[in-house]
Amino acid sequence: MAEPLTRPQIAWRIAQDIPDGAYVNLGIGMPEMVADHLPDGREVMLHSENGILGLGPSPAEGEEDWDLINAGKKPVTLVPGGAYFHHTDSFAIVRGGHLDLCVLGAYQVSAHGDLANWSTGDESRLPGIGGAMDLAMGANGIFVMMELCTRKGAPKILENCTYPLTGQRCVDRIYSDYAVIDIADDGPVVREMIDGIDFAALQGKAEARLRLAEDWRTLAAPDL
Amino acid sequence: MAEPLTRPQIAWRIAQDIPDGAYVNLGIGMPEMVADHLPDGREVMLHSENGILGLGPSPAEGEEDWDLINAGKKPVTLVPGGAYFHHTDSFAIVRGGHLDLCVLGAYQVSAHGDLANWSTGDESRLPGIGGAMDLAMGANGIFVMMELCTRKGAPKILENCTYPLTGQRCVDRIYSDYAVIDIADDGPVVREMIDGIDFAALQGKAEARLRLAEDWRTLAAPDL
Amino acid sequence: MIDKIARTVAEALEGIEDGSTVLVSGFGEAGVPNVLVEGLIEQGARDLVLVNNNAGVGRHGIAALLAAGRVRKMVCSFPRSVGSVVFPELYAAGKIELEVVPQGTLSERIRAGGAGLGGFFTPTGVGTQVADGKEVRRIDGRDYVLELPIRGDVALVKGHVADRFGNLTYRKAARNFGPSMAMAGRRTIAEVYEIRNGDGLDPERIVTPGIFVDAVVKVER
Amino acid sequence: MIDKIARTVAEALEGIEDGSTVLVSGFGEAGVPNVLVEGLIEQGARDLVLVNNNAGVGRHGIAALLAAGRVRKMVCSFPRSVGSVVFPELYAAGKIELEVVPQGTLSERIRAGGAGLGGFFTPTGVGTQVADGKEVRRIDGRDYVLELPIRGDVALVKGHVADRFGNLTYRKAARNFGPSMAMAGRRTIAEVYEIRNGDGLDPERIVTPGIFVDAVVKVER
Repeated sequence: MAEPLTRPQIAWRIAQDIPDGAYVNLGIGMPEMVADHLPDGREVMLHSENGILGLGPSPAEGEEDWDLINAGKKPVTLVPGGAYFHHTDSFAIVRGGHLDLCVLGAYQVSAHGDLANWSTGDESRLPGIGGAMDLAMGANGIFVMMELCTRKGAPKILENCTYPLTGQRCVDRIYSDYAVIDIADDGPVVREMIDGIDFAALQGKAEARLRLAEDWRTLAAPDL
Repeated sequence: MAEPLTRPQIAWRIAQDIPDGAYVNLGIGMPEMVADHLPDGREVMLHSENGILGLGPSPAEGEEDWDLINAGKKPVTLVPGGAYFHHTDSFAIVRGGHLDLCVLGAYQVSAHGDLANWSTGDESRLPGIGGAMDLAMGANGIFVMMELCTRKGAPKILENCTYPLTGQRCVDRIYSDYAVIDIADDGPVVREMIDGIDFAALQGKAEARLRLAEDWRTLAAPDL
Repeated sequence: MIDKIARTVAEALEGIEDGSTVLVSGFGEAGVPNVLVEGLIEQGARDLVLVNNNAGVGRHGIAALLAAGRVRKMVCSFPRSVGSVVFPELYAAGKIELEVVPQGTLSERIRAGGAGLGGFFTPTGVGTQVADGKEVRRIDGRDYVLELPIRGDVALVKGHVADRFGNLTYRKAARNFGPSMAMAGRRTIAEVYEIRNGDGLDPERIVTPGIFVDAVVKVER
Repeated sequence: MIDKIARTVAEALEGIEDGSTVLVSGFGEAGVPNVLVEGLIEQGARDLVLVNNNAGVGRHGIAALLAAGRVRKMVCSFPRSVGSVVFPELYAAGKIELEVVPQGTLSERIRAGGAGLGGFFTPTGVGTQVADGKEVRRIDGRDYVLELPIRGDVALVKGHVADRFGNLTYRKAARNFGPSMAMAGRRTIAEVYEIRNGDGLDPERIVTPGIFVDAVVKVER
């Protein structure tokens, strides 16, 4: 039986689906890894909420410019064609539907595409929303990058989210360790699954009822 | 009996009341004349709705730059310290209360400071609002520059405007050919009137009831 | 590779449909993309809703498009500028609709369209005809009118320098409506005087980031 | 003559009153006017409402102001960034109020304050806790939440280069909240690394026009 995809492999898989010329926001954390796997020859403009289009790779050690950080507050570089703008304009880009794609992490996704990724509802924890709600409602396509289940084995694709929502009916597609799943009008549709898992076993990893696309394909990624 | 002030003289009188360092918008037409009479040594930054702060004098003939025009579409220059910005930001300046003063023409002003300056209500005439409504509601101080009566002798300071309004309760002060009149909470108060007119005669030029300030002064301007 | 440079005006304007709402930058004559607007006559789209601060000057540019009978409705703040002749004739003859909007509200509605907002409350127009039929609400002691966003199917803007990424700078007060209209166009096309090759424009000087721009065409001065 | 250059931080901060709402630019550490914020400790104003994207890092700048007990309430989008230690302690101890706002909404509310708007409808937060108790309205087929403006009694921003007119440029992504907060402050004070003498900054490069700025102070890098 094939192993589930690692996080770098999920990032690689997502990167294959980002078209040349796309304007993309990669959420803080796991989704940032997607940038490392964009296929050669594709020019993708990465957006950062704090006011940058054209994020480049991390600077070499000692070359950091702390006025040039990404939304995760890490030093970055700017690619040719990049631009700076102020924060309110940056969110005009987000909310105004100008981003082709946004890749976000998730605690939970519902069968109809609701996203929960900012709070577990734990009142003892300091709340923090950041830009996730704007991105969830604003970008044209929302890709979620996550494992199908929590570390404790609880499914994250649910009939309805139990955690506080980030956005309603916003998720278009989930890229996970076992499968690529579209959120269609009638619920989650499995487009790809890894070799060696059968659909029943996959369904066991989700609470929401999944449907297997007739033309489903094998989910695979190179060793990374 | 002293003559009523000419338009250049009204402009001169207004200019005396514009403090050093003020940010001012001069409405299209008559109010533009105020710029020619600012006392030496006062640095006043003139705003133009189309996206300029720091309007300078008209360029010499042959030096016109048609990308540098004012709200009246006439070629202008830029003074040191001036800036360009886009039109929406320009009206953020207007509406956001950032202008110290705006000088506007008027068809009518009411006793409580309503302003009518964009339409005579003549339905056969092509309507056009321009920036007047934004300026009337946005600038911190609204000075009106006008003659007290129309060319046909009809008073322009009325109990209530009969023409469509530009803004409600927005006028602070009227500079006119016969008098300088504040719009106080309880109605128009004459602060200055020209020599040789008595208050009764002045009242005859307004429909709204005027009040003469105890400390009223003579309105005078140099020959211009 | 990103390359938004169109070789011809016709290529840049391809696909504009009848009935489109077209945002056209400019204030008076400054910043009007005359080449694109006249290209639109050639392109042939009709029944247009045109959004511009004014309504054309003389018989060229916007006035030519109006004269060609392609515009069903004009949305503007001031249609009777000096030298405006075509629009007043059409309007008097009942051949064109007019929506007249306070200038700052026009601009803010366009920005709202580009920024994904559903509407905003503005003090401009309270107590005037402009507020007729609109919601007026007292917020924090002041009255405001609810105004709704304007989006364009197409925005035609005039920049100064561009690069292949669609980044734009503007020149002096010709900037005016360009940046907000570029945001609000579902398809935004810019005419510019210069296209910078190589690494793109100085990222600190860019006024309109390329994400808002779909095509750029170089025109002669 | 216009001269907005303050000789000292103390002079720039004069007159800030207890209970003020203070907007502080910056995203993480980039663009935070640390010298002004620490000057505010010296200045002594208390019972402040502080608006910043985050809630301080380490024990300097915003964190130092918080630790000094001067802030009654924090308005921010994300108070638990890496290195944020002081705010979480105060919050856990019930010593400070928190209003957490989606990042784009925070920024747009500040712009609305500066632009004289009474509020706006945004899609962000529809169907979430953020919309609790707020008006939700369907406009043109989409749901939006009504959000209200934020104005500052004071805005403290970090620019790069300034002139005596108060015109500002920024450096790279340190621009972030500076331009909108500068608009929204009843009194706006900027710290910059350089003051250009003579005729002022290039009018095409100015990001914040001086009309929004009341005082400028030069700080060391």
